[in-house]
Amino acid sequence: MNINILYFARIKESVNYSSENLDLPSDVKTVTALKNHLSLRGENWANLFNGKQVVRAAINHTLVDDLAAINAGDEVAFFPPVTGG
Amino acid sequence: MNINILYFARIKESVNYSSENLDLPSDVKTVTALKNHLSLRGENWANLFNGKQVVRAAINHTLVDDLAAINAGDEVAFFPPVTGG
Amino acid sequence: MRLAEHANQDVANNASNIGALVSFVGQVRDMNDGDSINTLTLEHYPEMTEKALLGIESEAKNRWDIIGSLIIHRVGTLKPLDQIVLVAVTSAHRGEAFKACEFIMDYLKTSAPFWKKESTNQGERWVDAKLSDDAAKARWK
Amino acid sequence: MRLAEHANQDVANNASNIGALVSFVGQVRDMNDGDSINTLTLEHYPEMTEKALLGIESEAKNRWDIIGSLIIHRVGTLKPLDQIVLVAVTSAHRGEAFKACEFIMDYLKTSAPFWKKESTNQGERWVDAKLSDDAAKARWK
Repeated sequence: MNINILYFARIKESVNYSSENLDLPSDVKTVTALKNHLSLRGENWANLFNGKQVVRAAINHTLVDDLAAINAGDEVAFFPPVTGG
Repeated sequence: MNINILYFARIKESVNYSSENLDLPSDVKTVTALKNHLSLRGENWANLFNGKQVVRAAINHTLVDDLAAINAGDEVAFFPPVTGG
Repeated sequence: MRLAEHANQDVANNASNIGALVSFVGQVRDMNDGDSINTLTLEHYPEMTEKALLGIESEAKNRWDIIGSLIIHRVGTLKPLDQIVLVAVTSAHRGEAFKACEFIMDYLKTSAPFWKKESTNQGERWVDAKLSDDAAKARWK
Repeated sequence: MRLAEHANQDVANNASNIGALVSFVGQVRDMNDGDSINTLTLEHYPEMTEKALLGIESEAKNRWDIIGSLIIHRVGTLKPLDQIVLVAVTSAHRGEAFKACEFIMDYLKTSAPFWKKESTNQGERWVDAKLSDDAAKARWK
């Protein structure tokens, strides 16, 4: 399935991407699986998702946890804890 | 001794005084004693100080309780519970 | 319309260590206890008001790390939609300013010598003090 | 400088059932963690911001009897003394507006997709989320 992924703030800078359109293998069906899939891209990706820093995820503009299911056409976003206000 | 007395709000209206200068008998030395002394003036004064309504007192612009001592030259004020803000 | 005003320090947002400004504005409502309000008249005890407002601001500064505060309280005759009171507090971080602003309001309601009289179609009446205001003040003991 | 703004209802003080207006303004401080701040840049996730602010205001309306609310949050590059955020809440009585305004700020700090980057004389750095903000949010559970 095909999804859009957005990256923000510190995470955008560490992976050097702000957004991408990606075709996922059929076994990548959750946020955790997507993180593992992206970690295969290299050291900076692996470091990002190795659990040592907090990476929040949103699907279609709603915060989700790592067990959340991803569906075709979803907009998935990765970002650090928010610091507005 | 001689003191000034001020009356505010509902109390000012009920005794029909806003302020007065008064010579106190020598045994009137506390707020309670002053209330009893003023109660001798008539029914509206007695009703005011009979304990059925809350009458707050201040001496020289500071809230005090009924045991507070009164000294010559003091400004004593009587008023209902405040309702500003 | 006269003003009773006290500022323990300029509350203007021109100090670069200020991160938070919390303000409260109270205004006259058109209804109270089921009756339509035509006017609201505030009486006060001027010399004591000054001392009371200073004392409340001073206590707020003792309790919280605030930078400045301002209290403006109107007296005289007001009508619905008129502003009665402004309390503004600045601090580095928001928690202090929120607490101090609410504290000042709770003390103002229960300790500062102001009295409200409403004029309604039923005539004039003094506003009674509210138990809920005493309860609000008691939280800060 | 762009604005992320949401108002669930006009917060103007022109409704005669309003007795209280509580507002919060956050502004850029000139020092943070011991370093002098030259600029502060706010990044956000626009589509999610809109949804998050609506959700926070809606939750505040569910919890308290408030009349109107307004949130304005700046994004882009700001400098010390610039205002970052305004939250304003109106209600009939002050307790509701105070609580709702502080609730909205606490949720804004921890749930709305904004990120701050500081430019100091030591270079640029992303601001870390604060445990104290999580604690502030947890009070409302």
